[in-house]
Amino acid sequence: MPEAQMVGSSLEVRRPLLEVRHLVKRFPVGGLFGKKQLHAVTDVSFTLDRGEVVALVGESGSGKSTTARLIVRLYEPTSGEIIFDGKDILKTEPRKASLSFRGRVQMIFQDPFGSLSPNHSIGFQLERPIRIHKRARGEAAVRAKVYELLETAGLNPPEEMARKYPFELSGGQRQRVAIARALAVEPEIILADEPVSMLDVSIRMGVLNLMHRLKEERGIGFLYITHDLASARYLADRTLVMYAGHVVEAGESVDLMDNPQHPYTQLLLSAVPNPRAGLRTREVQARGEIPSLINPPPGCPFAPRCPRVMPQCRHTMPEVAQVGPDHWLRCHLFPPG
Amino acid sequence: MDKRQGIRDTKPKNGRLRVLEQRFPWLFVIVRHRQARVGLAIISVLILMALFAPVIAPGDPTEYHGVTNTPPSKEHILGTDPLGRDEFRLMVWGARVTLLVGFGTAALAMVIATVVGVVAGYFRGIVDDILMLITNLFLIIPGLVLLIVLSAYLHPGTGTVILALAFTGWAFHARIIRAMTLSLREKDFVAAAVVAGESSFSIIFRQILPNMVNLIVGGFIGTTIYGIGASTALAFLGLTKMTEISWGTNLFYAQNGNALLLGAWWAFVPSGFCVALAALALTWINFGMDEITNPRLRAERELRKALGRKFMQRVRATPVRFRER
Amino acid sequence: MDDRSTPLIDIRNLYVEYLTNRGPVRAVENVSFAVKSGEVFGLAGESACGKSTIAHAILRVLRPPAVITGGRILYKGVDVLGLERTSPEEYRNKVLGGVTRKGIGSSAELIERYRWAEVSMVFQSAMNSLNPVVKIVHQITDVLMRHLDIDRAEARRRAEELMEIVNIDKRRLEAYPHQLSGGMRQRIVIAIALALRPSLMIMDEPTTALDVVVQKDILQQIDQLKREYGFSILFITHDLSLMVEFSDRIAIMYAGEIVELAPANEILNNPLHPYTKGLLASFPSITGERVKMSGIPGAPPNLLNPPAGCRFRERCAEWTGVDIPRSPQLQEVIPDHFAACECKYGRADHA
Amino acid sequence: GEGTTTTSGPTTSATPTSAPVTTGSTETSSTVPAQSDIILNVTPAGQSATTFTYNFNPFTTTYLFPTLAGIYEPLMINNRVAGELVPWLATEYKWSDDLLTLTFTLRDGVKWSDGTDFTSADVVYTFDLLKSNPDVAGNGKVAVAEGGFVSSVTAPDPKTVEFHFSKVYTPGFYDIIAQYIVPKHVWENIADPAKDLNLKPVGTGPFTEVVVMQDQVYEVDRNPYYWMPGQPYVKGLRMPAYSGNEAVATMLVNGDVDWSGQFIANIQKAVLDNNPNVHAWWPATSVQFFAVNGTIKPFDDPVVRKAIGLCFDRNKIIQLANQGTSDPADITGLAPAGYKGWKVEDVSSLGVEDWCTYDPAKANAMLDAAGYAKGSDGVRTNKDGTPWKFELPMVNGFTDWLAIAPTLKEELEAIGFQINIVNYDPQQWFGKLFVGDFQMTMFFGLDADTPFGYYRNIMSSQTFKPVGTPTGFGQNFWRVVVPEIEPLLEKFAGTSDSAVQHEVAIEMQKVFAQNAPVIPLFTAGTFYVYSDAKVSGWANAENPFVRPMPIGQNATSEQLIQMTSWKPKE
Amino acid sequence: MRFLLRRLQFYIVAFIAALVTVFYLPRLLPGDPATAILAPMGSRLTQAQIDALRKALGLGEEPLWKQFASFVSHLFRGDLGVSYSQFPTPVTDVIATSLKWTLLLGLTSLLLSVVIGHLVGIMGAWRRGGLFDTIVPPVSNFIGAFPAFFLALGVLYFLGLKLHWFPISHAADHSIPPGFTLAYIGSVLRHLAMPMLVSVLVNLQIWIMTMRNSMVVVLAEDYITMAEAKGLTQRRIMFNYAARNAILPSVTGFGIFLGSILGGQVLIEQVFSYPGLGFQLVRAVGARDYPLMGGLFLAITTGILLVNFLLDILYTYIDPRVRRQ
Ligand SMILES: Nc1ncnc2c1ncn2[C@@H]1O[C@H](COP(=O)(O)OP(=O)(O)OP(=O)(O)O)[C@@H](O)[C@H]1O
Ligand SMILES: Nc1ncnc2c1ncn2[C@@H]1O[C@H](COP(=O)(O)OP(=O)(O)OP(=O)(O)O)[C@@H](O)[C@H]1O
Ligand SMILES: [Mg+2]
Ligand SMILES: [Mg+2]
Repeated sequence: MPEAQMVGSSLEVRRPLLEVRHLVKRFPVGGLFGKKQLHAVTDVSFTLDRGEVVALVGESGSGKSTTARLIVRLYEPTSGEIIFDGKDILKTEPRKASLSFRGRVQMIFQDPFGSLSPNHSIGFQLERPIRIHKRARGEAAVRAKVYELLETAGLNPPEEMARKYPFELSGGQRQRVAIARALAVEPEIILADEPVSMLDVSIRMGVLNLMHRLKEERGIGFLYITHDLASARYLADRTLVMYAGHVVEAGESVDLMDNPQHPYTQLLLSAVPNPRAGLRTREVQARGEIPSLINPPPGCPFAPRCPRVMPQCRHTMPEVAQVGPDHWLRCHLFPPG
Repeated sequence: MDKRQGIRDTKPKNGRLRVLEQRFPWLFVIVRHRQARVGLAIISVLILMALFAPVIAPGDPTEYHGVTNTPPSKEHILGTDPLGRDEFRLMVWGARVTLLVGFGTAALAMVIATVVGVVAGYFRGIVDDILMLITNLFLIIPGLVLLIVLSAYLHPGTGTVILALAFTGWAFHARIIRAMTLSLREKDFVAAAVVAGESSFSIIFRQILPNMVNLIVGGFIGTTIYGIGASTALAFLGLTKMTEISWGTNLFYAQNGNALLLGAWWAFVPSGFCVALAALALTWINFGMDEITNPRLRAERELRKALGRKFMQRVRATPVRFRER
Repeated sequence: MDDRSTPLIDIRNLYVEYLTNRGPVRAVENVSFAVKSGEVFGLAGESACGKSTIAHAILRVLRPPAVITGGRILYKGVDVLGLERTSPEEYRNKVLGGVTRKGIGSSAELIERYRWAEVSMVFQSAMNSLNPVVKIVHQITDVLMRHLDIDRAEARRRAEELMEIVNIDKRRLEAYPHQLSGGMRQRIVIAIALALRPSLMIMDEPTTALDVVVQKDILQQIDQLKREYGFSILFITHDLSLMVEFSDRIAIMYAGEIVELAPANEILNNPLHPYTKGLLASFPSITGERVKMSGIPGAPPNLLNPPAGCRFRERCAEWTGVDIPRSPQLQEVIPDHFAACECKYGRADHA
Repeated sequence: GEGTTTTSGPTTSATPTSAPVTTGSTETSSTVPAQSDIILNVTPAGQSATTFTYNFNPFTTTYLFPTLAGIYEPLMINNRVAGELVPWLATEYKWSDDLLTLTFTLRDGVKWSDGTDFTSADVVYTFDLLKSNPDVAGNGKVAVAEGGFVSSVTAPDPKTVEFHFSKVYTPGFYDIIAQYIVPKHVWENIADPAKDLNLKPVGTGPFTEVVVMQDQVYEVDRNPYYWMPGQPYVKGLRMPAYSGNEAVATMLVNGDVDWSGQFIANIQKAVLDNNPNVHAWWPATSVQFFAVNGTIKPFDDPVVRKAIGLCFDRNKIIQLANQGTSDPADITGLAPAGYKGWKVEDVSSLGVEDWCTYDPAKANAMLDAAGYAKGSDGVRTNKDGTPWKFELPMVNGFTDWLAIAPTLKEELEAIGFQINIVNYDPQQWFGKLFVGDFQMTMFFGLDADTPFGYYRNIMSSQTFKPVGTPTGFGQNFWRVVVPEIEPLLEKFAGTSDSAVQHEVAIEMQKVFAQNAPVIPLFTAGTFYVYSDAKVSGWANAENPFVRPMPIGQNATSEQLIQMTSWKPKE
Repeated sequence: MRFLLRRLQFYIVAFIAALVTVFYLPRLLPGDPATAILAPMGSRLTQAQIDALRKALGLGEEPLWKQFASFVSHLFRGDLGVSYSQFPTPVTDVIATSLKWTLLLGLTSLLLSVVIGHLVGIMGAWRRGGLFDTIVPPVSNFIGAFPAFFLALGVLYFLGLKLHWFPISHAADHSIPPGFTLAYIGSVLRHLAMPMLVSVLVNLQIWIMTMRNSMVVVLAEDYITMAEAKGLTQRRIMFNYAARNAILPSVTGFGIFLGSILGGQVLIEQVFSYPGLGFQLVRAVGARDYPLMGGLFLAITTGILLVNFLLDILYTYIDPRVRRQ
């Protein structure tokens, strides 16, 4: 099964903690009788282990957030498998995830202004997961744990921070609170959905560095979702490129960005502003809009915009092909085998 | 070029107060918004009047004083009505039932509206479809008309009036609350709570409801206005409990006794003005509430406060007022 | 400041405040810069540092509770902040030159004439700056007919031309905004901004909401047009990489003030102000070695109560410990390269 | 036309009347006055509406004014304020010796408004219609319907009608004369008399020509063939729509109404003072009373009922209810203006102790003596210990009652009751009342032609129905049966001798006074307001020749007398 | 189109709900309507007569569902049964006489208040805090706070009885035969003046506030800033850009408020003896005239459903965004 391999690191023997296989999500859209479906995520597979950062990049609407929300069971997948710690949680825990799963997999959201409840103090918001998951018992213990979390997230002094309300904090501080909240349950994996895209540029690095530290020091695995390729390259061990719900290319981050193989990845990288290269020197090769995700035509989703499109691109989805050590892609230019 | 008009700056507020304000903005609106402030003062006076009726206007309001339609005098500061009752007592005691009906209606209607709105918005799907169908039905069916029809089936009384008014008055707010719930439900902090393992119950009560307090308070005030107005109208049509003293029944008996033709303005004016004052006061408070949901409303007021009304010109352009440095 | 050519627009000591119920937010403090004809002038800085405020002030379309509390904005020598009191003759002589536009009535109307005909703007939220219930064509023709002496048919013809320029099928003129994709709407707004061939076009983060691919595409198109028509651009973004790629000269803003002003390459290769350095250290590169970057610790000050003196001091890695009582002034540290850092480069003796 | 003499008016040979009565312009002129073009605006009682639905069918219950007593006429009129029987379509009546045949002689020269002659066939036809159609309504229905007392109606000649009784029952006379007679030649062609709207009525009455029918106004003009020479004086009656009594009050002030039948609160100051042309006369024709449910203890005890009678301060109650425009009622329960000649002049002559004057102390003493002990809370108990806690229903819309409710409660509580006032909607209240599902209530004046009908309704076992079975409207729903009344009723119905009947009536009053089956409160006026701006000849307190209130539905015939009495303005 | 079809579905369901309500409500209640209705008809009614009337009133012995089926089938033949209180006039005839007047008063006053209210709202929002804005909306709030009948009585007393400017009751002069004559139309208009004035005064504030708030929200939109930056004239921005968008919420509100306006009209009809459905309804309720009540309720509800559907169509026309949904 080549797809399964696409993401797994070939070097590893033991099973990774989280393995996503052939994840599909279709949203019903339209009126009462409409049978239209929005193909938000199609056949996404990857693995994520403790102490690993995997970046999920792709432009707006490519299905990144949906993927993350599927994993934490905010949405029910249309099909596919989510194997966590050896168990397919979709089978063992239908409908809603158990507390124990929630205690091991957490999520950070894009919008630091929206992900904290405006009506509760920071302290309260950190206490809740601790109490729900019984990570500490007794008032004093809980409070101590809250302060410890705040300090870990670089929010000092913790006593004062705990008393504040979200509106009193800056964006960077809020995002740190969100991270602290995710840490409160002592998870093994954190899905970070564009955690810095809403932050001021000068503050972003601080949050990224915090995530890096957590990975290093606590061995937490991160799924880092972003549309900023440079930051993915900065933080992530491996990177997956998504386009219109599909993972089109995956590989070791630096390798992938230095040697992009898929035409879409190439296009994306060429569009990233590069002060040294200057605007006028490079022409963007592809034009046109992202295809509609509602009842999309068969074939490669990038075919309409692809500068190197071939006839078969328009009716068959390419198979996964390996083009380097730990570098995989889906493109007819690279037939499998 | 040099226009050194003064800019009156607002004093910055201390920290604790700001926290309070962020959490309960609707409390602060009243302090800040002139109309809301006046409104609150008026409604407070009316509520106090209702509460302390036995102190303010001692005696049985239904007492017959042997003289009907006397103009205001020393014994009867607001005169007597066509039934020989003391107008002042009627006005003071009338506040009780009218305000009770108003607030009672609002409380009941908002409970229904909140439950329906939150349940529909939170659980969505078929529950939402059914609840919204019902809500829209109630929204479209004319309230007072339904009320009149309902009054034919119900025993006249304060409780039934409240019930009927709440029954016809909840739908509008249910829809607003549902819309708000739908949007809050999509908020990341709700998703974060789900991921943290909170139960639906806890999410509704801890995350969603606290964020709708403004809406609920605003709806409460709006429904109170409706309750007061509609119960007065029902009384005027003789469809409420007519042996009770309320502003509506006072007006009914005034009209019934032809007070208008007698030129007995004192039989109409006190209760009529009380109804209007209550409605106006609540409307004003709601204007203040509007500013919370719509902060843009506040912006211009601040500018006006600082620059005076003259900043407005024929062509709208950012005002230029130099500040001395 | 500049003696080689008279600037197209010259902003001097501009102050803008938002009068909120918590006190005035001093969003722009003592900002001066000039944009020359044909140049792309970049205004960079992180969120909320006052970039858009300056842009809106130039057109005087700031919303209440904004007040301009000081400075001058000289457009071709006429003060935009005093247009209400400028005589139509002076305006005609200085601004219009030989160009004929629709007749100018009173002084009160000058601001309307100045807007768009002289300076147009692509708003930060270009997606939302189209009226959702009016067809595209009418949103283009209304500005043409307002400012030019042309009839409906002619206006329509020009609208079609504009659509061609921004590369959209002219049949789309009959569409409503919601029927178009984000990129298309952006292009329509650019087309409207070009409609009157203004001398200055302000572009306030024109592409942040777009995908990188589309963003690149649009910027290239603008660049093309600029070279064709020769207008100046005031380009605003928080993305330094993009800014350097696109602009001739760049001003870096921090907390309502300009902290550095220099040609694009200078900023990239020889940043003088610690903040600029920090900013550059916040953009990881897409190429080369993976190096650990620091960003800038802390957060920008609250403009409600900005600290006296240097506003960057709290976050500054190079702060010498010297307290400066008032805001540092921009000074020409090396030719054409200004920086406002008095604790490193000493006190300037002129403002 | 040219008039002749005063004797052309109707006269009577009926026994109760002492002297011939004439109507119309009898006293002053010897010639028939010229008819005028004047149109009077009338707001009849019970016809409030803002739009009219037209119906002039006298066999329905929803016809418009003046279908009865205006378009259609009865055989004779029982003019109760004058205590006279006024011959109308019939000039004479006669009982057979066995009291089983009642013969009427019809008036000569009466024509239907289409010019056809009025004959005895029309009378027979009318009663046959009532008999054969179960769903047509009419005053004479009780006589001929199933279970009635008239077995057949015959017409020996065109001017004579005979009613053959199945049993001796002289009060039935009043049911017969009250029936409005319709033309046979018109109605025999109408398919469903119960549902026809009769929009082009043909009648013998003074006003028959419906000339205007708009949403908010209609006009009925005079009958060109009216039998009374020179009558009516006015050309027509115009009925504007009105939404209620208050609307009529403003219309009266504005001069928009000439004849009205509405209660106007504070009429003196509200209307009369504001418009000098408008006058009012509210003759007391019935009595409002307070009823208690005789099937509930302690209300089965006449002592308790009398004590209640003593506890009410009637003068205060009258002030509240109608600003003193009526009088306290007495222990006969009869209204002076409704039963002239029947009612005893001096109540004390009955020899019964008065229980209709305010005296709470006496009431308490009576109750104490009767063994109804007062508890510590001031509430009395029955002998079995159940406390006197009762519900007093108040009815929305009956504003005069609502106005006195607090007073009633207070006064009843002063003698040891505990009263809970409960509001009802009229229909709810009606629904409870007639099946006996109530404890105490107010009730409005009952009308009857004679004390016979009145007392029969009040306390006879003939009108009694067990709790749960509805009684007739206003018939002994309080369910107090006084056996002493039965022989008196029988005696009254068994004679045609007026003198005997008058004697019996006094006995009946005595029985009422002794038993207090209901507690009379105050007399109820006939609400009559008129404007002399256009015509004169109105009945009023100075010249009380008739009870002149315009009524639409359930009209009484007396208004015909007023309609034929107008004359030029003085 | 899909949007409209969806709405249509709703209206059909709503109509069916109204039908079921109208049919079942009176029949579900304890007690027999016939007894209550026939009770006041006098002691002279015999049992046979009552039975016959019962039959005539359609209070048969058939099972309910059969009655319902025949009710519906009659309805589609335009037969709503016979009014009890105005027996034997068919309900449809009763409704027909009042309907035109209700429409006349309702529509003219609605139109007037909507037009004036929107203009005032637009102007007030455009110059928020200006002299106009500080005076007109608050005054309209103050007036609108009074109960409708209170204003009606005041207007009746001063303009009608004291000043004699307008006739005090009815919809037209009785002496003028109805028809398309100048005299008749003039008289209709003179009679319309006071009821319409009151209706406008009562409703004006709703539209002023709806429009004003909506304008304030719209004025904060980016496309307004853009329009200003484009140097367009103030008029054009005000009407083409701001008002055109701001009116959208009013259009939906319009349908909802329609019901309350009809309700308020009841009181006005009562005071001015103006012919209309509202007064008929109150009277039908008083008389327990179930068929008439039902018919009126159905007529009013259907009317409102219809108007709402028309508004939906209008909405898709003025807001291109919903067309696609
Ligand atoms: N609840 C939902 N119902 C219907 N469609 C949805 C839903 N959530 C997401 N989508 C659609 O699914 C597609 C993928 O959305 P998703 O949010 O996963 O994209 P993304 O890659 O995270 O984009 P962005 O960078 O903008 O966050 C989009 O077209 C979106 O409109
Ligand atoms: N209406 C307002 N009321 C109060 N303060 C405001 C208002 N609008 C803007 N500000 C403040 O003015 C400052 C400058 O805002 P401005 O929008 O000019 O920033 P910006 O540099 O354009 O930011 P961004 O990159 O986010 O667009 C900010 O601190 C902001 O909080
Ligand atoms: Mg996303
Ligand atoms: Mg900006």
